[in-house]
Amino acid sequence: MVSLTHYLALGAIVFVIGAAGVLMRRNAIIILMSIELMLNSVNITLVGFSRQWGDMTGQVFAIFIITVAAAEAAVGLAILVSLNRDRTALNVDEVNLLKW
Amino acid sequence: MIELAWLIPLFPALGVVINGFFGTRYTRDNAGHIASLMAGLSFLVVLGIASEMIFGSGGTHTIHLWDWISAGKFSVSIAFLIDPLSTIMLLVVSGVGFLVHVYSVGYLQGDPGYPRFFTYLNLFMLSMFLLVLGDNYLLMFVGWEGVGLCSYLLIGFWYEKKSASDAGKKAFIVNRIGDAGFLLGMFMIWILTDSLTYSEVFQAAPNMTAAGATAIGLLLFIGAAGKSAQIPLYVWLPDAMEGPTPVSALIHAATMVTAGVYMVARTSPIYAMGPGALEVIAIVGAVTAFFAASIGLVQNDIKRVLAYSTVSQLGFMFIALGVGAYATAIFHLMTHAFFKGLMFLGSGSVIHSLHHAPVEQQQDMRYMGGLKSKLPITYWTFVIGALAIAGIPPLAGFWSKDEILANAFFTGHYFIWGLGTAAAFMTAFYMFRLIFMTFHGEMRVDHHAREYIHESPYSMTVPLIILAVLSVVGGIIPGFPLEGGWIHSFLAPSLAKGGAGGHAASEAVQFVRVAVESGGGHEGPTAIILIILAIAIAVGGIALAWFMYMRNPAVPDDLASRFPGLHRLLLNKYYIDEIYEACIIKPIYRLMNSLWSFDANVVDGAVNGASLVTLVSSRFSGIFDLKTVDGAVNGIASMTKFFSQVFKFIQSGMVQNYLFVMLLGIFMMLSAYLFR
Amino acid sequence: MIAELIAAFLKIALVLGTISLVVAYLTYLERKIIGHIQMRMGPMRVGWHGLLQPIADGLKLFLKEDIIPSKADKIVFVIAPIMVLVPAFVVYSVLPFDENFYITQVNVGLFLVLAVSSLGVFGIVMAGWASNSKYSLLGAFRSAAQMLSYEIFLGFSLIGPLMLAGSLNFQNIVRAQADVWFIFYQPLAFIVFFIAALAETNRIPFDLPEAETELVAGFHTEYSGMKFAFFFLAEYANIMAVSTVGIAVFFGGWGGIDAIPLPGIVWYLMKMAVMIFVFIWIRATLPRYRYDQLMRVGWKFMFPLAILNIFVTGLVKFLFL
Amino acid sequence: MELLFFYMFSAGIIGASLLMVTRANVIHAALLLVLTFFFMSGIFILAGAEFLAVVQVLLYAGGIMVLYLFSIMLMNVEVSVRLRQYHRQSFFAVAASLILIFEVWTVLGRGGSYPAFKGFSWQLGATPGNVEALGSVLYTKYLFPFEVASILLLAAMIGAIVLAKRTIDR
Repeated sequence: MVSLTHYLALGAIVFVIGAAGVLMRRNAIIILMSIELMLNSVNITLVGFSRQWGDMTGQVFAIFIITVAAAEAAVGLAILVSLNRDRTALNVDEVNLLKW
Repeated sequence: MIELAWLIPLFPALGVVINGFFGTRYTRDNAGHIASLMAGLSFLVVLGIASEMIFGSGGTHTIHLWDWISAGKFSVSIAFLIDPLSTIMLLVVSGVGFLVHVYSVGYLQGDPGYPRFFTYLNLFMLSMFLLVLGDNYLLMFVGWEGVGLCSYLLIGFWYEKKSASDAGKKAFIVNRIGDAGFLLGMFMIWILTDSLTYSEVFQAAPNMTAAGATAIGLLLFIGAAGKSAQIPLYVWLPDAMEGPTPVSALIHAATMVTAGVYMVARTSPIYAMGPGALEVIAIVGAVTAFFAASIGLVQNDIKRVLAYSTVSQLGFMFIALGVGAYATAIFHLMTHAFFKGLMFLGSGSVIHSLHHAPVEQQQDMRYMGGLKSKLPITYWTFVIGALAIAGIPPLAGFWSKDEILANAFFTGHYFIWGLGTAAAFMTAFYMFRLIFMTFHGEMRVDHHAREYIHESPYSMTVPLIILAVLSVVGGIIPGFPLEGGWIHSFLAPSLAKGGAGGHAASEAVQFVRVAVESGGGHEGPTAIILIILAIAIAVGGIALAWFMYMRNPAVPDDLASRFPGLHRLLLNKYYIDEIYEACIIKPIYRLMNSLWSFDANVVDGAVNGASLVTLVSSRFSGIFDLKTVDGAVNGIASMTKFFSQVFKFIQSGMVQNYLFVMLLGIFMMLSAYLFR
Repeated sequence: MIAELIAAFLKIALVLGTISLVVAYLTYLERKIIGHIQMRMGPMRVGWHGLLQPIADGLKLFLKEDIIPSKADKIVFVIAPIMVLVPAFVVYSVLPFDENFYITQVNVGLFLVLAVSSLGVFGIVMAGWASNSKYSLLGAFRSAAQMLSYEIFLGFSLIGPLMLAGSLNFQNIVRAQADVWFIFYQPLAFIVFFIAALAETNRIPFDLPEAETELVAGFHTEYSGMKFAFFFLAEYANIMAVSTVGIAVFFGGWGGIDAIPLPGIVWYLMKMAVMIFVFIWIRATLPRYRYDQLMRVGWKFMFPLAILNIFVTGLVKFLFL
Repeated sequence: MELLFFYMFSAGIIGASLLMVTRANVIHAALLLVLTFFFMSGIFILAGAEFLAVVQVLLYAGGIMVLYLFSIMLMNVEVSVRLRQYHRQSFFAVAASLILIFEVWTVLGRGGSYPAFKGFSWQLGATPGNVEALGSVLYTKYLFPFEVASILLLAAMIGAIVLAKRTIDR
């Protein structure tokens, strides 16, 4: 029998995989995709809770998360495309003007 | 009518939308008319509400519009509070605001940023209404930040002028310091009372500890000091005179700078629980009143004299708050809005008439003089304003200012009373020095500009006349008899009763009223003597100004030769400035230059703030407190240096490092959960 | 349990087998019809009137050398045709063929069809990219943009009928048309649907991803042998699937005229034949759109139309039903 | 049966996402991410969220990932394949991640037993659909967030256009 713990554990594992991807990759696109993965892991937990309590709220918020992910992907990719114009590779650790 | 309160901020919002989006293309030349119409409509609504409040039932009304934030226990709604206090504030804001709108139509005619100006002005009205109307601290904070933003935008309205944009930035940064205090105070309120809505907070206020209430009071006062230009955060206000003059009248004299006074008065139930904070407010207010007035004595820029006068008068209001006489503070706020708005608009009229003089001479009183015959309406209204601020009965200033001093005296704050009285004397002196230098004597205006001097158009003089009338009757109608006027009973439901300061004040009020009405009593003669002394001081200040600048213009020089030390001190102000520049500011700039590369975000704000503070305070305070400023500046610099040394390692600029730290944070939180 | 499983497998096998067979003969049909429209005979050599032509073609493709370009991304190159074919077949799992003849019923049937058919674009994009050829890549780009855009109109056009039926389940949608077909209520939706369907299946006049004359067959330029056959199989399977959706949503599915008592499946096949004939007819008649025209038609014409249709349907339903 | 499918899908998700995170070729990573999304939609179906499962395929796989592929193809992928792939802090990141997983695991283990699922049946084709329930909640209780989400999408759209548009020099 699948229990809530299964969903939560799966969500946590996927989240951490995504987080590790964000933290260790240099390629900006893969980082963006890892973020998508993290967002999706939240969806898993939300759906798990939704099922646990027989309440639609979790699924509603999963839909909102997908919306946000779409927005994030659009803007993120737009930034990358414009970054790509003056750099050969999209390595995040070369984009370090955030200091000073 | 009261339930229509939501219309008040709606009209300016409409104006912002119209002028903001369509201003440059469609409403260009009519932007002023649209904005004035919106301000006027708001004023009409306010009038309706006020008449209902004053002649009708009064009381406290909450107009709940919608829930804004609702998260667990924390809930804030967009709701408007109409009570006597906000009614008075609404009247002042919308009334003076409307007049300034009308005035600006004439004053800014032909400016390239004409629609932009009115967009900002309407935005300011919107924010100020939110500030005054909000029924909780968060909404007030929204308005508070809004007026701060508008102040910044309007000071820097002529942004192509470096000094104007710098002044705007300075105002913004200094205000941020105060806002941080306000925010912290708000957090404290939430922690202690679980609410930000006034009614709930004040219900819980009597259960606060004195320490908690004092902490809240002091934090909120930091915010109030920033917005209302009190020591040590007053430095932005004189520079704010770089903005257009109507802005100075509306924002930096009549309304926005009094937001701090309003906030303290609004929070009076909390202050009543923390009398320590009130003492601090009273002392800061008195020192500010004295300090600013003394600076005002030597200024030559017409608007700067008024600016220091504003700082000084705000100090008076804080004295009143500090001694627990909240109603008197609001009363003075109102009368001050009338006469200071009048004088700013009058000075605007003078500057407007000197349109063709060289830029650096337009505001300099040494290049004016003899304008009385050319600008009769401006002159006479200005004189009324000056008499009002000097405290000549029966004009407005007398009633409110005298109540403040009497309250200070009878609550036992003799030192504060002394400072206030000295400040009042100086006020009378420098105001009439201003009048004599500007309107009397021989004309020193540039020859080319002379033929262009003319009285301003009706859209500018009519507001002056209206404000002059208000300056005459604005004190006696709500304020007579002294200490027992109508305004006190009207405001009473909104303000704290009891508590340490409040209690003392109300006793004093009783006392003075007895003194006035019976003309005697146990210590009755003291009250009468105080009143007579106040009048004498005002007359004395005027007379001294007349003696030094009209009767015997040689006296200043004579004095200078007789007291060479004092003379040099006053005259060599700029020489001292240069010493400061060389000794403190230059090394600091060098230090900062080596530091700024580490962390502009942290250092830059602090450095500019610190160096600006140094710069400005050095300009006028060298006479007063060389050592204090020196220590503080070096302290700030070394503190910044220390922190930037620490923080520069954190700022690697790589997103992933930041994210990693974030992950570590999650890790720690989970660990805390695991091992708790 | 086991009996159910066997029945399910039988159904799946039947449907897939039929589709594969029909697809083979669809190519023949297309060539024949176009030939006759263009006043020629079409394939005539293999068998009577070329009837065995598809089998010969299939045999040829099957025996042909399977070339993978040396610079291609091998894995993606191999997966791509499968990625095209699988969604095309998965769609059939929820399509209605008769009252009681379907593989499965899903609550979100219509939605599932849209979702799965949108995956076809992956295969095309993968094929285009993996071939490492500029024609293929250009074809893939065009296809991605085109299919993403027209998928939206396709979905939007189906919302109107959906609101009338009140269900996403195909069986229910068809049952809701027992009296009147939705084509009569929703002509606008059908027009949008049909145009979008043409674009979704990369048919003329929207065959820009392939565009033999400019892109040398576009995304499948580098493919040969069975992989090439997969693309074709998928294309025709898609045409049939989209026709089935159209029939189910607008033409009453298996329902027919009461006066003529034919089994539902026959009605369905008849409608299908008409739909496919129209597809081929259009191919023989219309020229290809230019890329910018394609986008303009989509976003400036079809999209507002679809929205308008939804709005009007909602209004009418709210006011009168 | 349900448990079996759950483990299958979970293994798929974890395997595919691990591969995705480690690929040098961005296209492969994107395709693996699509695969992950498929498995996730399988998980959603198991949890009775069929609408969400379809949305996952339609929007994520069919929409967002195509956008990704599209953008990747516009950029120069070959260059980045030959570069160093991992950030200098990788080791710490992985170590922290592992510890984090361990911690989550412990927390979950402590969580104890939950009450039985109130859940909805996950049989396909069951008549009272999950779509109606979702819709009725989405368009009543969460109408405002829904509208805000649409505004967010609009803002993102405009932002993306502004960002990605080439500035035309006049």
